[in-house]
Amino acid sequence: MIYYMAAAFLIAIGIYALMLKKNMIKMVIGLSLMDSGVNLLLISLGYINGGTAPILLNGVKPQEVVDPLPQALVLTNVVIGVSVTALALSVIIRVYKHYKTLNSDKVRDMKW
Amino acid sequence: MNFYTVLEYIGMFLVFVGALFLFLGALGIFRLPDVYNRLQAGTKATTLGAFGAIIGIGLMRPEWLPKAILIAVFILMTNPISSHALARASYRRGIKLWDRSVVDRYGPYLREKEEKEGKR
Amino acid sequence: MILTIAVAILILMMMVFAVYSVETKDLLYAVVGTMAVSLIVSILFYVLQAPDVAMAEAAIGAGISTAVFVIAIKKTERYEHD
Amino acid sequence: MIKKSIALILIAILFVAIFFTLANDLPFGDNRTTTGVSDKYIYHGVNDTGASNLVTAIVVNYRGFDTLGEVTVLFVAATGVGAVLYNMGRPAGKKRKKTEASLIVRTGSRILFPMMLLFGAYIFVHGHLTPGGGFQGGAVIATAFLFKYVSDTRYHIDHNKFTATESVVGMTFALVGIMGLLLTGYFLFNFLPNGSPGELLSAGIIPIIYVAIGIKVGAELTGILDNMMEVEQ
Repeated sequence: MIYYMAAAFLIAIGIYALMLKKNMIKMVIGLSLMDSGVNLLLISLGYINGGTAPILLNGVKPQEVVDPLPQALVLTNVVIGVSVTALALSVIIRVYKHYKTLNSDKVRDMKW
Repeated sequence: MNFYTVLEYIGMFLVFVGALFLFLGALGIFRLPDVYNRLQAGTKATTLGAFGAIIGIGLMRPEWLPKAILIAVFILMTNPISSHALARASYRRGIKLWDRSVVDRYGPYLREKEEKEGKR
Repeated sequence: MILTIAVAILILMMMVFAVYSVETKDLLYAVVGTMAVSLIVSILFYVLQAPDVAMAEAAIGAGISTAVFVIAIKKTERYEHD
Repeated sequence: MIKKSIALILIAILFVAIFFTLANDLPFGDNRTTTGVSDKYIYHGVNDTGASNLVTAIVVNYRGFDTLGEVTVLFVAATGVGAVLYNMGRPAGKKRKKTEASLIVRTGSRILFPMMLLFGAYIFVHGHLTPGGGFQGGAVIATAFLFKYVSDTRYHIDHNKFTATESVVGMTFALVGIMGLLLTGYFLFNFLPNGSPGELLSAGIIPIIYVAIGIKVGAELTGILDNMMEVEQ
């Protein structure tokens, strides 16, 4: 239960950073925190009481392992998350080179 | 009392010593005055603490001993390098020593080197 | 029981780090706070019996992601202005 | 100020909604009540695939096509970083920073770099037996290259060799899939014998694909870091 609270808190604070912060790197930090929160939420959904890790070696029975499907999905998400972060940050570097500011309100010419 | 029990007790003792040193390292980070002293506490004490804990667990489970020794050697190699790099970077960044420090050997060397490079 | 208390302390620390990393004006400190959140989340994954994801989060979320952020801050500017 | 308080209220409502919906509908740590697809993976995974790590079995065998797509996404992201930062780089052969790393760090990097590469290789070769696999091992390899970059200011990766490695490894993944299509009729179907679970040479095509994924992820993350580091200030 406490894990749900942690995950919901991380998602909420990520959305807070995305909504209220003007600095673009701060926005990406919020996105990264939200990513961690969603991962934690998915993993804690797959947990069962008294379960063991889903590695069937050394006499671990299939009845007592935790759900491996969310873990596989989250493993994918972690790697995608860092590549998305890197892409966003390189776009920010490019924008900074052009406008000399990180404030998203001052990047005004970004229209058609 | 067979051999493995003795090994287990030795391992428990080592884990206890390691935990004690880790605690002392954490205490040092709170109590010491400046960056360099804190690095000393955070690296020397922590290296010995982690070393003791890992070797102790390796002795408690003898089938994990080779892996434990490998991890310990790795920690013994990486930890001093990282602390050295941190101290050097923070000195070059211009973080001051504690005002009651006794000796500063790196500053005169650095100034001499800069003068030599400036002349060239 | 001890595990629950330890997890509660870890989650409390994680919340403090998350709030700090969103609210501080120095972006480098914010990135270090994010790294701390990532590491604690990785410990929570291990407690939740997901060692694969814990390894991935510790290596990628706390290692490479932090490096990417630090490089981006070095190429731009360090302090957040209002 | 009004904007901030409205946002805070909205976020508090969101937090409460997420938390109580979860706590009501999906109690934490409940025993498995649904007989979904997870049960098939758990009860038949070892017999079907031969891998004792079920996460590996799902990632590489059952959902191998997803993983192919994911590696493609990673490739597109790395290419995107290179494209966005194009013509912002500095000419090769120059130093990146003014101050060089000290002798201790350089010597340490020379000793530790092969060890880190070996550790990454160990992680992805043993992906079907122990925790770990291609993504984690690739991340460790990228960390090793990052360490090399930080310690040696003149170090540059050879882009041609990296691109060649990446292409060969990606083609290996696709070729294993096409061989499965030719031999059995299904893309990425396991056409090798399963062997006995728990041994290094078991689990059919899983070790081949995981080695390919590990090298590819390592090369791509290194490429991202390289592209971002070479940009001038």
